[in-house]
Amino acid sequence: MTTGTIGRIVDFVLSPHIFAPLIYPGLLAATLVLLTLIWAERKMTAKVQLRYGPLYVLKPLGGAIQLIADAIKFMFQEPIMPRNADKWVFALAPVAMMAFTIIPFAFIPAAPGFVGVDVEYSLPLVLSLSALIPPLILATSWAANNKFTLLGGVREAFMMVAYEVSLFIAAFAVASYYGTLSLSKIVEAQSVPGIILNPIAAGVFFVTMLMTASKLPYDIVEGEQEIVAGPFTEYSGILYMLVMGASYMELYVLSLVFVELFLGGWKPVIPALASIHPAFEGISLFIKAYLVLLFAVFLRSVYARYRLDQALEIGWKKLFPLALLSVIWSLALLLVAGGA
Amino acid sequence: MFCPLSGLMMVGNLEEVARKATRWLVEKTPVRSLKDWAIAFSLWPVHLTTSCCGAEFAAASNPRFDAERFGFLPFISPRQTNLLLIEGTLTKKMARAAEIVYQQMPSPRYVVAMGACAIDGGIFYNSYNIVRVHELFPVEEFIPGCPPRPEAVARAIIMLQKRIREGRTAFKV
Amino acid sequence: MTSQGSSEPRASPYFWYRLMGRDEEGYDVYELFIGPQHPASGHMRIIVRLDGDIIVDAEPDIGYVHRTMEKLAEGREYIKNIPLFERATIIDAANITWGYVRAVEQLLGLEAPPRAEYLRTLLAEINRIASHLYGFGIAGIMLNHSTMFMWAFGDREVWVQLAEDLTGARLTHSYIIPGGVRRNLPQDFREKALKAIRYMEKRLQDYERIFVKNPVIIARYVDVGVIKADEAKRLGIVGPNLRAAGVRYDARIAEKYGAYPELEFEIPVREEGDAMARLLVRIEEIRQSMSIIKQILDKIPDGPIFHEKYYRMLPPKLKEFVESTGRLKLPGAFIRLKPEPGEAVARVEMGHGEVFYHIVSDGSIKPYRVRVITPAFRNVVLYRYLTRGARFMDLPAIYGSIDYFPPEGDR
Amino acid sequence: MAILDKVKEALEPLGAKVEEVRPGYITASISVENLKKAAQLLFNLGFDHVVSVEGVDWIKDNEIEVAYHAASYEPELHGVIVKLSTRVPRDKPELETLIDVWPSALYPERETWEMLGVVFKGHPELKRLLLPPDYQGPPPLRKDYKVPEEGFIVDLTRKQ
Repeated sequence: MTTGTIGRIVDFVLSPHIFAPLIYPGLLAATLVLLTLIWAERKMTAKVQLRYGPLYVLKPLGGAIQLIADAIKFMFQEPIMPRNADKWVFALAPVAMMAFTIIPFAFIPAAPGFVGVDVEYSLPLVLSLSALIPPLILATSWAANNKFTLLGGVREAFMMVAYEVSLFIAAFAVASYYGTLSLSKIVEAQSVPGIILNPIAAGVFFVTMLMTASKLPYDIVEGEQEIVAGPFTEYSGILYMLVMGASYMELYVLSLVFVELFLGGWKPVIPALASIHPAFEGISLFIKAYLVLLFAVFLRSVYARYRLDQALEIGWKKLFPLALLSVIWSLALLLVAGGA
Repeated sequence: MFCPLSGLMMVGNLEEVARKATRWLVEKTPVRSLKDWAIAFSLWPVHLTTSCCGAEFAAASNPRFDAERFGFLPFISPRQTNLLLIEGTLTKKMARAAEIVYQQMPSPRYVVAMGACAIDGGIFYNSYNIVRVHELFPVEEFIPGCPPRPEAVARAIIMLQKRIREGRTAFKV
Repeated sequence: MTSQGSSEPRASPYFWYRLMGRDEEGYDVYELFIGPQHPASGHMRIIVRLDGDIIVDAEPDIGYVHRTMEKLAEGREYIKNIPLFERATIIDAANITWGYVRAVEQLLGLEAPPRAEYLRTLLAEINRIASHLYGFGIAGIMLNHSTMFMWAFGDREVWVQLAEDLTGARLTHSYIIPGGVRRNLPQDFREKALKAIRYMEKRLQDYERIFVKNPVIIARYVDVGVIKADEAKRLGIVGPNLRAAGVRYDARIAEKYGAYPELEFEIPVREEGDAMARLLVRIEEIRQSMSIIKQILDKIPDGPIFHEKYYRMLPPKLKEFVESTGRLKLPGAFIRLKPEPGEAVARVEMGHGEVFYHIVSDGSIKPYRVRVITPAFRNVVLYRYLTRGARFMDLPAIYGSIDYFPPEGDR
Repeated sequence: MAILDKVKEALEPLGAKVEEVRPGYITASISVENLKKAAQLLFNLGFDHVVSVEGVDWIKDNEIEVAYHAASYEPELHGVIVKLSTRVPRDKPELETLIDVWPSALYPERETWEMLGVVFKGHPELKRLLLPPDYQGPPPLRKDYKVPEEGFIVDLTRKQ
């Protein structure tokens, strides 16, 4: 054990209460995800489209720091406040949005026993915190006082009620099988990955995850071909960076939850790795979540956008019954297997 | 800028000092060159197709020419972009739109005029409905040609990047 | 001087409703100005009036690229108008100038030699494919399908390159001139064209896999923007939009120009009249154009590429140059073409539809009046017709499917 | 040619001058009063759409010729264009709109109004189409409209 002031600082930083929200899986890792994921998205899309994608900004690494350049540009760009906007809401909603995507990291366990705030109800807590973002999007759309943002806000309101219900039910279908609402306990109890036990819930959760983060084919809220950038039309500079980042962060949070619910969480694919060093468990969670993210953004190069009414129909007529079915499936499994 | 301490402390105009300090910091070499580097590799043009050179502009981002290599990403709303590409003839009706779009863009913003028509009217030089681009905007680069090939667009991007990094742009804050 | 300033525009936003016999009362509308700066507006503005999510009326506000071509054409010599009209549809330059050249040839009483007609047809078909691919790309990006946009624009380069090999210019060929064409067929053109056709056939299957059979595209396109044959006829629609509505009309068979009477091809027609049908008609037309190109390469006759009358004017040295390089140098007298007084009309099928020229000549070296009606201008009425009652998110789908090119509509 | 005879038969009672100037191009000039009747007759013959509506400014005669180019989608009328034209005085160019007969004339008529100042009575939306909404000055396609040799210096409403 290290001693002295430095030792205490290191211990303090490495303690889960600080390390989890600030470094991993929290802010620092999330920023890394943000910076690399958008680049990876652009590169993947470019690959499908027979192009190079970002390149010359750092040629040896295939333009890997493109997002850093974009971020710095946004930082030094003039932030425009529209004259008719509600100034406080307009400026603070993106900040709050970012905050609500970061807070869940305190409750998401990153390794066995390694969690910022260990609560029994971490699953509903994380989901509810991410459910706070749509109202903030509504707030931005209202504050910007623009016709396109208003339409985007209405779309978000419609979409929210369509996906949020199915998202929660699918998550609780899994929780009811394991008999706990704590993410860490769910992971501990998972001897077989949840995606095999309850594929319906996994499917519903994944699709609603795409809807939540408004990724293709459900990027209806930001439907640029109809309503420019939806609720974010008026944002510029650093505020736009925040709102754009928030949707990716939300996707990251939900993909962490997805991995913990359905892909065995931090348990490495090769179980022997875990015994080498406990850090491998955290890395394993990260890699799994990153692969889920990559798959989610890869859909961009395959699908077009659904129409609003079609997406609502999918939400209510397909996903909602499927989510209910997944609950029944879980209960049936409980009956057959006699509990996990 | 709002400064909570200006009433309390006897240091003169704190707001002014803060602004000066910020400006001094931003203008200094490391920050400034970082900023210029970032802007140069993140030129996002706005979706304003003014005329038929738009066909070649679209071709500039297709797989054969792929302008995204330069970090050049056509983006959706003028609020998030920093480059206005005038693609060919600017008619009077369109000039008004271009003017509004330019004013909606956040600073720093650059204008590149594409095609002979944007330079001096080109084949339509004596039409009653066209506008010279340089009378409206501070143009950084003119791309000659009717229409310019996509390679010429790529060259203009590289030249503009160079100008930004050398601090020789026509746009002044 | 005129009554223009004083005449009261009796416009109503629901005009189209009245014409269709609808009631204009009872709509609570939300007005949205889409364009000219908008990711999906192109160079035009669409004034959309929404009742909830339903479009009550979408009024196209065109003219943002109005470059006064008809007026400029009155002040230029006949030959100088070719590059001018080319700029109206820069993505389909051969077809749009061919109509003008046909009208001028009628006025001059000229006829191009057969080889020239074949070469014109060849370039026209290459241009048609490129134009359709451009439309595909736009249709893809309108639904946020960026892969389709990139693929179509990337594959368009193949045909643009072919056209460049043939004519020397990427887009603005100025290849078709009164009395013939400007260049002969390059030597290795046949191999290149056949290679391009083989490549394109493979790519069309890829398109089908990623775009046409994509469940999202099917959901967005089937039964969207439906127009039936009798309505299409009434509104004077042209091109693939007309044929997708079940009307078998194509200026290539109606007018029998170029080498088309000697070639075998089908006019794809579909009955559904929705956005999907328009897409499928275009895909089929690309296939037909490729078959036409193959036939041309097989059948093309030998002979001069330019009319005797003007070819004879060339000095012997230039003649030698033309013979050896296959590149035509125009005789100096050519600039002062002087047709008889009279008028002529010509129609040519472009990628987007039928282009119409009416030239009135007063016997001088400049046309007295040139009227050009482009397919886009005739299709602009579709915005009002197709979007009525559609959902707001259908607007870009419809826009993409009717393949509207604003500079062409505005001239 | 049979179609020429049919057109002659239909329009000559109305005082039209029908001739075939080129193969497949029939011109018929008629007085303003009979224009609509003639259009209806042509429509009944199968000419179901107009390709173009246009004006030609014959400044020497002090008249504007308004021409409708009618064509058909029917296979038997392929390749035939009938120009139905009439002449109106330059200082008072007024005639009745034909969009009731041919709805496809909607936009071309509007453009002709804008470009030549021909007023189509009964047309529901004679407003600016291609030119800027605040365009001042004579209709540009008239012959006495002088195209400047050099470009305009444009006075935009530019707020400083």
